[in-house]
Amino acid sequence: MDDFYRDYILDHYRNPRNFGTLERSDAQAEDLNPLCGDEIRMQLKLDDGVVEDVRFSGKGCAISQASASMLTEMVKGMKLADVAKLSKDAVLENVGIGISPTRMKCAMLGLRVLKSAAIGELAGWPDEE
Amino acid sequence: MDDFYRDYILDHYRNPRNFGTLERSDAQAEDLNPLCGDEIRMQLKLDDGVVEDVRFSGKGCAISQASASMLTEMVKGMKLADVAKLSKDAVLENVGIGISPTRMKCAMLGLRVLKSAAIGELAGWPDEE
Amino acid sequence: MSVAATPKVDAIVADFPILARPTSRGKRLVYLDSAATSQKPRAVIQALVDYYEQYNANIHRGVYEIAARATTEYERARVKLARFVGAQTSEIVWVRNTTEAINLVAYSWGSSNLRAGDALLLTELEHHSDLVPWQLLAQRTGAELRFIPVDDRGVLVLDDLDRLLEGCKLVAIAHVSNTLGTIAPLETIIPRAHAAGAVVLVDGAQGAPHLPVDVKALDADFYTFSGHKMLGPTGIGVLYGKHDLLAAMPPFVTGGDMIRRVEYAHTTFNDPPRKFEAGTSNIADAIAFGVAAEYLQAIGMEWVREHERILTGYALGRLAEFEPRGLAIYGPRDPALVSGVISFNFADVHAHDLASILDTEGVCVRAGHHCTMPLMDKMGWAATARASFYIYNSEADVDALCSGIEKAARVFGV
Amino acid sequence: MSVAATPKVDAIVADFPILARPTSRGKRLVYLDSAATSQKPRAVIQALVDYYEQYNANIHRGVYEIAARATTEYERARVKLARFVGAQTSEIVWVRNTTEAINLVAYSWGSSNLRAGDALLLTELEHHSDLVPWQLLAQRTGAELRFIPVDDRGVLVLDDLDRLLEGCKLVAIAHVSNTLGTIAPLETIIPRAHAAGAVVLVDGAQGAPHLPVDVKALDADFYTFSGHKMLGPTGIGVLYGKHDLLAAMPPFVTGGDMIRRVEYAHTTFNDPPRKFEAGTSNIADAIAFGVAAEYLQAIGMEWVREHERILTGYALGRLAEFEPRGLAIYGPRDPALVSGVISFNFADVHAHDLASILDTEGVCVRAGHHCTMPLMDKMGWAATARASFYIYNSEADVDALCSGIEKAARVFGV
Ligand SMILES: Cc1ncc(COP(=O)(O)O)c(C=O)c1O
Ligand SMILES: Cc1ncc(COP(=O)(O)O)c(C=O)c1O
Repeated sequence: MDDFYRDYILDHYRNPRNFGTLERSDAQAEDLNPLCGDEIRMQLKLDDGVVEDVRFSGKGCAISQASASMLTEMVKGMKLADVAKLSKDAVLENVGIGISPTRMKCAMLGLRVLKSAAIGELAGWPDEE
Repeated sequence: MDDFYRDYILDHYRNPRNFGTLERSDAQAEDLNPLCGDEIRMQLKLDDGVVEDVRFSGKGCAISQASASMLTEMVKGMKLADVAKLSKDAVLENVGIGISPTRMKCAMLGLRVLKSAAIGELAGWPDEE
Repeated sequence: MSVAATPKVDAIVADFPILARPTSRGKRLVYLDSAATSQKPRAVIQALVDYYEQYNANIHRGVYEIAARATTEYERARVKLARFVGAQTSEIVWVRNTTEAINLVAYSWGSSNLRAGDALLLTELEHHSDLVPWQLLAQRTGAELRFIPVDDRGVLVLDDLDRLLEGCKLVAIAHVSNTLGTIAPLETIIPRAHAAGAVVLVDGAQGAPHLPVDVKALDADFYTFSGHKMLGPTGIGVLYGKHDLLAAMPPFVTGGDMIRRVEYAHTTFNDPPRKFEAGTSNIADAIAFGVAAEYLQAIGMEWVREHERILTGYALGRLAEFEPRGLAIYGPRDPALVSGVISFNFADVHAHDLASILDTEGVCVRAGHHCTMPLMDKMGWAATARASFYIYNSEADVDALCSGIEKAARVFGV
Repeated sequence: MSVAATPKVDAIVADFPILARPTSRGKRLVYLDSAATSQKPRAVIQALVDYYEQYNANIHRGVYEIAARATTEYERARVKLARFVGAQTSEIVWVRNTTEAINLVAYSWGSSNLRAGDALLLTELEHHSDLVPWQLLAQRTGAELRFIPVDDRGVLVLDDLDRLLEGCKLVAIAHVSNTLGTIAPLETIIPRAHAAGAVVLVDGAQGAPHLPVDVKALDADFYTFSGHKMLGPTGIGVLYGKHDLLAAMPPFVTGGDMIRRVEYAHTTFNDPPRKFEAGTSNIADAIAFGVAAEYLQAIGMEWVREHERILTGYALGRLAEFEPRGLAIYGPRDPALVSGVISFNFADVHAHDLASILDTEGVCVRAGHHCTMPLMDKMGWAATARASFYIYNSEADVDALCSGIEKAARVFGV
């Protein structure tokens, strides 16, 4: 696990890319990890079904924040339909090795939120309760 | 435990003494052993604080019925105040040896009901709810 | 050679340490009270020891190694139980026992779905645990309690079922009666209950341990069972509920670990099954219950059922030999209709006295009302003796029971 | 030589099999998460094995030998727990855990004693388990929830207590905060609550394991605690309630074994504590919990408290060395005010990351909100790391924690 905290991870943690909020977004979602309280919000700006811009915000551990940050870099320019299909492995390849099972939820929080934004936008959100 | 089922116990079980009901009684009580469903009712006829007559009714195992039966024989002619003070050991001496802990509640059911009748009469029953 | 006498039973017996221990009188332990609680194989006991000696830690929120292992094993046990009854994992809620599972449904589903004038339909066979919670729910809501009657053999009489189902919101029914062993015709009752708009809770306390159960094939809405009756430890049981029902129900016991977000004034809850599991779970026993379910699946529930059917048939035959001397057998006489339970009385020997004398021979049977007082009253039985069988019982155990009854006959001069 | 370093700790450690097992990385297990759940001594584990291998049977209704032994041991465990907190035996109700105990009171006492307009008083420190059940009770009844505030060190501010108690029917308060370790001034609060006509429930989940507790001296009306946090198994806990309160309360979970007489339409209930124990109890774990209580009493709860006080003092001193590098300690700095719990954060290393790095060194701490989300929000902490101590911890464990923090400093370049 200590292998995990490489320089580039700590760099993403301390200098998260695409961090902040968009005033207007085309798709967005947020979620929290109820076990630890980590929160992430993802906003997408779309152009003809392609991710033109993306922002994330939230707070949490190095793992959740760095994976979210790296994820935002990865999805810029991607088709929304492909974002909706992103796999766990794609994220894991990106962040590198050494995530222990207990921390997997942290690493996947950004992905979960991002996919939920993408899938929601593709499906059309149901009426809010 | 098999030692317990002596002839005189079985005789009391099959031919319980003072079994039945009094049309008018001066003190009475009933209870059940919620674990097995055994039930016993005791009625006392008093004369100047002395047990003149006694009847029990109910159903149950040889232990509960025989001990109740033997108890009724024991208390005839006793002062009510002494009935209220009867001890577990008095009953055990009466019924003989060999009662296992699991069956103690059976052996004591009659005593419990009888004492509750005596104590209630001595104290004056509180208003029924 | 009958199934009951196959070498398989000997191998099974060898897995149960308690069965190798003689009683204080030096008798072989002949355990015929598995309907009350079953004995435990070594693997289940070892699972507890392993947990406490190797990876005891609180689950879900722990980052460190033993907490991760505890979480994994605990959730893996849930998967095993889901497989055992053919459910999805998220449909398996850990509870203490069947009783708590039924109460959970009565409080949570009941309070949010039942109104004055609605009806609840039970059967006259129900265990107190599948009766009292509904009585209180009926009192709280003003709903009406109805009962599917039984005949004098304890078989459910379905003639009036459609009338009984009118206006009925929930049917609660024992899969197998713990007093008489009768198996309920769920395949008839459940579709008709659904057609009438009722949800069906099956009290599987005696079903899951003894019969192959597939909750999806049964189409039960809720199915409840206890670990301790199926080789698992005390203190753990399962509520199965269809996902959509569980998702719509309010929580029952609330507190740590079942929440999503808590503020001083307001709480949002987690998804099922976690929504219903408040506070520190019975982690060790859940894991050991998973091992018990695996053990049963390795033996095969078809084999369990067949073994008990044959053994019950043998016992019914042997007990019948005492009928001329006043032994009365209750419940159906056909082993195809009953799981491995036989209730009986012997002449004027009260069931408690019979059980005490059998105890002197190492034979453990239950005596009393078996938590079915209303049924006993209806039938006019003050108490019955009950012998119940499981995978570790053999014809030799039935023979020991019969020798014990002979002894009672001698002692009581029957 | 400090208490924390006495040979007694070595002897205690030798009683805990898990502490002799190295982690997968070959490190010594440094268990600093006893506030989540404690480790178990051999005697407790052995009590489980003995029960399952020697006398596993259902209780209360069994006539045969092993059922009698099970009943005796189970009820004897109740006596041990009663002694442990200074209660009468009939005032000890077995439950699964603290959470269930609090829910029992919220449902049973709450629903029959609380009306719209009444108030419930908690503190801002409460664990979710002593908050969410009261939120829902307040919603059901229309009662108002109030909170005793805490200052920025997590110490209760009692300035407004009398006003907060006006119209208050129940006060629920943690004996010890699981997040900050602060010990509540019960000797001040309980008499004033009683004077105002409120009953007091003390959430003793972190009290009973760590402090000498006498419920009569405290004059608590209810006191709740969990076996797993005090050397006992998971799945068993205790609700202490004053006899008259318990006797007047309606049952909560209902079913087998808590009844006096059942008819199809109506039930009369048994007396407390049995009235509140429905279905097959967690027999094995209750018995093992009794052994845990005995183990603690043999050590002496005064010693336990003193040991933890000294160790906490030592840990506060060692952690203070990191303050120049950004370590923040929450909660009071005075070991006389806290039980063995320290919450902290280190520079910009998130608590989860810190816990992960400590794990690589065999050091187990908890990280997160510790089931006190509202407190965390109020204090503005996203998460904290928490080290908590028990009888088997020593100064060497604190040193291991500090080496682990050094490692985190290296990894994160702090
Ligand atoms: C103060 C406090 N109250 C309540 C609880 C809940 O205890 P349990 O999870 O055993 O129900 C805990 C345990 O985390 C606690 O620390
Ligand atoms: C048919 C039936 N239902 C419910 C129960 C209650 O099970 P438990 O005591 O495990 O809650 C039992 C067990 O005695 C039973 O046999």
